[in-house]
Amino acid sequence: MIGMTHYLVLSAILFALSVMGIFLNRKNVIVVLMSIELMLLAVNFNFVTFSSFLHNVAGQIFVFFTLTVAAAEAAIGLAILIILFRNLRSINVQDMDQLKG
Amino acid sequence: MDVTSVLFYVFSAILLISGLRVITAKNPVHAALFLVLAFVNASCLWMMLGAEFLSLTLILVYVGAVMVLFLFVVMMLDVDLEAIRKGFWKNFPMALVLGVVVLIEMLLVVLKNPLVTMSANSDPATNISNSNKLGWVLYTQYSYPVELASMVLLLGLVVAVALTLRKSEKAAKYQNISKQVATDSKTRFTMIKMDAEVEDKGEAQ
Amino acid sequence: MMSYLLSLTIWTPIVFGFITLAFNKNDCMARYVALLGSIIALVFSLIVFHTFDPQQTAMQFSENYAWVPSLNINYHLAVDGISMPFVMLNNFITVLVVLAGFKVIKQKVALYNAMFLMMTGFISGSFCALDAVLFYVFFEAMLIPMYLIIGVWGSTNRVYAAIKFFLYTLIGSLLMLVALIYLYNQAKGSFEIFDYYNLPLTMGIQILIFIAFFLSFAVKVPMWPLHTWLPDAHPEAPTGGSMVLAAITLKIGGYGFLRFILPIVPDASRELAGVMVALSLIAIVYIGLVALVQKDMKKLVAYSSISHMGFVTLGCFLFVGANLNTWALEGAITQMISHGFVSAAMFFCIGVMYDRVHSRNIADYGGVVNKMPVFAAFFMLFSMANSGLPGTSGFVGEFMVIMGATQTNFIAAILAGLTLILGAGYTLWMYKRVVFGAVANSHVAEMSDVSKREFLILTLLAIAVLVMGIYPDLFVAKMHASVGHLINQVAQSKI
Amino acid sequence: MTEMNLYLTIILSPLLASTIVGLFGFALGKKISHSLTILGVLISTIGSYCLLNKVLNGGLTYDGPLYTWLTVGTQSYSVGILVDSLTATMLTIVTSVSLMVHIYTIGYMKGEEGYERFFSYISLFTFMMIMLVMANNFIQLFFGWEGVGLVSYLLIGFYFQRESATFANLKAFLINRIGDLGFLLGIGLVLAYFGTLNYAEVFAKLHEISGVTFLNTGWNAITVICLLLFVGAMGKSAQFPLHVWLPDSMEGPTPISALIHAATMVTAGIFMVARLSPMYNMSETALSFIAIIGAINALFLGLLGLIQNDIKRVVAYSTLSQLGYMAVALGCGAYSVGIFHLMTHAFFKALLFLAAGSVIVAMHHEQDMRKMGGLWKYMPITYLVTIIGNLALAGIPPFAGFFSKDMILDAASNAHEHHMFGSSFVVFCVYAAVFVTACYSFRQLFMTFHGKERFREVHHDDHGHDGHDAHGGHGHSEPKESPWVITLPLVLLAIPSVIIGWLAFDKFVPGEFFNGTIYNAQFFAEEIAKDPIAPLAMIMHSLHQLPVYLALSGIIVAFIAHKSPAFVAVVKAVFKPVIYVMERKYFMDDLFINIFAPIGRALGKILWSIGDILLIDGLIVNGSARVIAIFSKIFRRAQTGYVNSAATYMVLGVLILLTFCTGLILH
Repeated sequence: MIGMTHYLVLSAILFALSVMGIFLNRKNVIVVLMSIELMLLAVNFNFVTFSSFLHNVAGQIFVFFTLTVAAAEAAIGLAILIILFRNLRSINVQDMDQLKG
Repeated sequence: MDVTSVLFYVFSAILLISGLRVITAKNPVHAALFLVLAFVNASCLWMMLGAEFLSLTLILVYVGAVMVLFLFVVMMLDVDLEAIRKGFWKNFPMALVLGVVVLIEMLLVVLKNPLVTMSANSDPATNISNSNKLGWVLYTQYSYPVELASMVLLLGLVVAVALTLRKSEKAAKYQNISKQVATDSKTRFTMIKMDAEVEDKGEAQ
Repeated sequence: MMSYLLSLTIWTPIVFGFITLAFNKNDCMARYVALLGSIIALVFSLIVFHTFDPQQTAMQFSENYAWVPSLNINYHLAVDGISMPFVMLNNFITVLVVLAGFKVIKQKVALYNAMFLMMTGFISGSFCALDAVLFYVFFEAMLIPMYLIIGVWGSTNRVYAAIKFFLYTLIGSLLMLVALIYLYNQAKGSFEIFDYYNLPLTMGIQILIFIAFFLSFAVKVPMWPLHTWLPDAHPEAPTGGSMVLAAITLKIGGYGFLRFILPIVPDASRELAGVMVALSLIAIVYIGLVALVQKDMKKLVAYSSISHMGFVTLGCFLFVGANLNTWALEGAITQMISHGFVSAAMFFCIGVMYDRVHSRNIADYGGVVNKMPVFAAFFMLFSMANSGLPGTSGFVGEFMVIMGATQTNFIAAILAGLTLILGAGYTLWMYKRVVFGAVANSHVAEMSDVSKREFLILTLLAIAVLVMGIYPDLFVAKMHASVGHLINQVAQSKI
Repeated sequence: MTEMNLYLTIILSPLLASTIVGLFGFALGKKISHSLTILGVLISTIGSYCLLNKVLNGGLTYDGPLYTWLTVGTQSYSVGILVDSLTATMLTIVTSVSLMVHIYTIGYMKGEEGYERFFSYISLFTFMMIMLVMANNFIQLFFGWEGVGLVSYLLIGFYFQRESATFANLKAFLINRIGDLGFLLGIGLVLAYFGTLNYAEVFAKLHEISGVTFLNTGWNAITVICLLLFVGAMGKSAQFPLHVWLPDSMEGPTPISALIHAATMVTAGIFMVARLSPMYNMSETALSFIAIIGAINALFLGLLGLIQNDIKRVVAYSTLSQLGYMAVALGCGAYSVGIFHLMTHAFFKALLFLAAGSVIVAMHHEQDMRKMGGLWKYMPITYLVTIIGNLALAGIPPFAGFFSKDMILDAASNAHEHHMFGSSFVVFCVYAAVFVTACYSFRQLFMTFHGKERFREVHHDDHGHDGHDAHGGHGHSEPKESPWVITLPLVLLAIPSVIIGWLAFDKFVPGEFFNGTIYNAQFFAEEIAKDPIAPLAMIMHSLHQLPVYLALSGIIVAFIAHKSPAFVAVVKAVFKPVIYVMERKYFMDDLFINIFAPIGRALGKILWSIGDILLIDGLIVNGSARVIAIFSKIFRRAQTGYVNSAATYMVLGVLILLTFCTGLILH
């Protein structure tokens, strides 16, 4: 029988993968963004799992809002990426050091 | 091992493999496509959990909109792939360690938590569909947050346009609708008087 | 209308400030709109002054509305005999400041006038507020216009001065916020200042609260050794900025001592009165000596302001047993009002000369009287007022505080009395070097006497200075009831 | 209330005139300006005489408030009027001398810049002096006190282009302020001990306070109050060591030297002590102190008059010496005699100053006596009045000065008989000063009016000594007698200089006139009551007494010195070190100018540069800013600006949080 633990372990593995993704692709902003999406997915997974097993609809509502914000975030993030590329001719994270102290 | 278990393991295996490929793919386009695959599998798993509305939304929003956006951007930008892949293996050990540590800790939490070991019990009101339930709650209890969420989306839309719009630059091409509409015959057709051209034979060649 | 009088006084200049901003293309209109706004506000405050009932100890013209109900913050305004004269002084000075900037300020005219009008509103607000949060909001809000005034229209070193001014005052007031929140919790969720008056507090807590309030208000006053922002801010500020800074913003510090420190923590005040008296005396003597050697006129007057404000803090902390001394306390308030007129006048006089020669150095002047006899006469009057000549307002406050001091602490009286010599010394020595003598250089030779506008401002100030010197009871009589009430309040131990 | 109207007229008419002329003088012109102010003072003078008449014959007294100046707590402090015999006397003196000076000024200041301003000032001065005299409380007294100081400041600096004038007026004001500090503290103590500032109320409470000690010092409170108040008087009445401003104040135009620095303002301190005589009577220490200070003034500052060459400075030092006499009279408890001398001195000293001014005008603003001489035939009237003035000053009977001075000598001897502390010194000084006074006053007379006509010698190097270059060209013209506006006041002042002593003797010396106003000390009052003396008898009596012969010998010595330069040379050689000390004015000027003032400035510089700039601003304010900057310099290294380092930190943060959660759950 597939229980709650299975789902939670799955999302944990997914989360760990996406953390690794951020560190592996230090230079590629796009993949970093994708890893973040993956991370969000893992988190949403937890919400849905709990909601389903504990019969509380609030968890799914939360996912609903997370999806909304994630969509908006992706749109804006990519827009920023485009401007960045336009100005720097690169999406190399290493080139973005304007905030260096 | 029943069907649900089999389905669960299949979907989750594909999910994890595609997730792994997302972070290891050489080409960002491939990564994006694997991400799509991951999302589709996740959506299937959610369906199994009984969250039909969200699983469909995930496909519609992520696969249909966000990932397409990603693909567009990836393909539009002229990215030097080799430069981007540099340092991948250098970072690998650290990433592995971090990932494993995160995983172990999370598993510790998940597996040792008494709440988690609770088994699923059946829904007392199964005859109400998931979408129905969500709809009720969303438009009564959470109506203000829903409005707010819509504002966030609108903001995302406007900002994305505002950020990337290049009206001032010469190279950008755009339509001036009012100017197009306001034309009449005079502006469309202008008679120009020219001197007849005479071929200069001496300079031909 | 009477029940909204204080709100009108506070908000008229602020609203007019925004209206003025709308005229940022039309300098002339901006000036006249600002003048109109300041005059209307002055009229309101004069009505307050006139209809104020000096017999009553209770607060008058009260307005109380809920502002943030969940935190029990109220929009609560009212005045008593201690705060009311300052509201009037504030609006009076603003009219003069707007007039003073009429021809002189040529850049960003609308913004300049708007800043002053808004500041006036904020300052009036902090004098009228009886809700601690409302007070704090007004108290902090007035930093912003002043910061901009120094930072935008100041002279060469303006940025340093503006930042120093801002940080100094801000750091002080943050501790006050902590104290207010503590009191809020102690008073079971009330920001009403009067609720704090009857709050029992242990000595240790009282001393901590005292220190928090002290840092906030002592920076404003400013008391030695928290005074060094003032001699930097004044020379950099434009004439109007200096006038407001010296005439009004410093008074908020003194007012804070009277409204917050003394009644809320009376036992700590008694305990630390010796320290406060010592600091005040240091301010009077030490700063007097420092003023003597200044080469920059504005710095000199800035130091003289610190020295004069030393009388205020001295007057606030002269205890006989548990009781404050009436002479000293009323003297402190009188000294604040008087200093408002005199310091504004001194800074305006320096501004008049600066507009002609563009220098604040004493050494660049000499023999001004030959070219500006009318101005020299006014300047003489104000210099004499600054050195505390009887018959001018400068005398009354100092006299009352010294009288109070002789009754309580004779050594303090002697040291405070040294200001008779030092004050006359630095003021008249400057006057001698600047005004007397033969025409010193070609710049002075080109100076022209005061214009009609300047004459009007000088005349108004001169009338204020003389009226207050010859008939101080006009102001002092309004405060007896409130001061007596305050003294009774402070006399009760809260431990 | 016709009397009230009279008082107000006396007070306000000079103020009104002064205000109008001060504000609109430029528009009114010279003629209207001086007419207006003279009219104002004339009204005041007539009023004063009416008042004197009423007081003399009707026994009028008044003590009441005008308006409430200030209320503190429940008590109110009013501006008020006190009218009694002392007020009436002082008023008469002040307004008459002021009137004379007003008229005189028309001639003296003719053609000067700031003519209207000058008239406005002296009218204002008259007002302030009237306020001082008519005050019925200490605050108003202090108002008048500082007010006359202000006008004195303005008038000493009248020639504001001259560095020496602006220096002198600053010095005068500041040194007066030292005195005022004492005065103010004295007022404070009066308030603290008596709870009121009204004279009458204070006097009524005197006996309650008489035994109180001051703080824990064991001193008598009243002594402390009296001494502090007298410190104020020392400043205003130029008593040693606060006298240094008076000689320098001669930088002002001569009319004001006569009015302010001889006849009226400088006597304010004397007036004040006399006014407070009931209080001073309770403190023998204070009286002794006053007498000793007065004696020092009388002799030692008089001595300085012997070596001056500036005609006005001679008179100035004689003023210091005479003020000393007045103080001695006060110190010996003979307040009425002090006031008597104040009055005679006001007339003859104003006369001497104005006569000196007349000479100065004739010499085209030359003040150095070494450049005068032989003027008697050119200026007969001036010469004559100067002789009268000097005879009065020297105390030769039957001139006014004789009576008052002789009574002071008597009072001093009387005090000596009653073993007052320091009285032997006082007696010695006042007797010696008689000789000195006669000597310097006649030296001045001889140098100015007799001998060679030295003004005919050319002194090109001294042109524009005064800033009056316009007159430089007339250096050789014959000196002429001054116009009538100058000589008329001289003559009018000469008359009282001769007769006032005789006339007023009865009123002042037994002191019945001052009953209820001035209370002479017990021992002096008894002495006077024991054998009352008439003026004529006094003259007869004096002929076989020491003082007259001292004065005569002083005149003779001055004559010898005038005739034989060799004698002067011998004296100079013998007393060389003494004369050096005297030329440096006993180093008192150096004390103030070269020691106190630089110490003040140096202290200010040190406190400013070390205290303010280095310690507070440098160390604490900017120091804390610098410490923060140092820390931020270290911490900014963590701020690489790369997204992934931010991500690393974030993940590390998540890890820590997770570990924490894990620990919590595993527990």
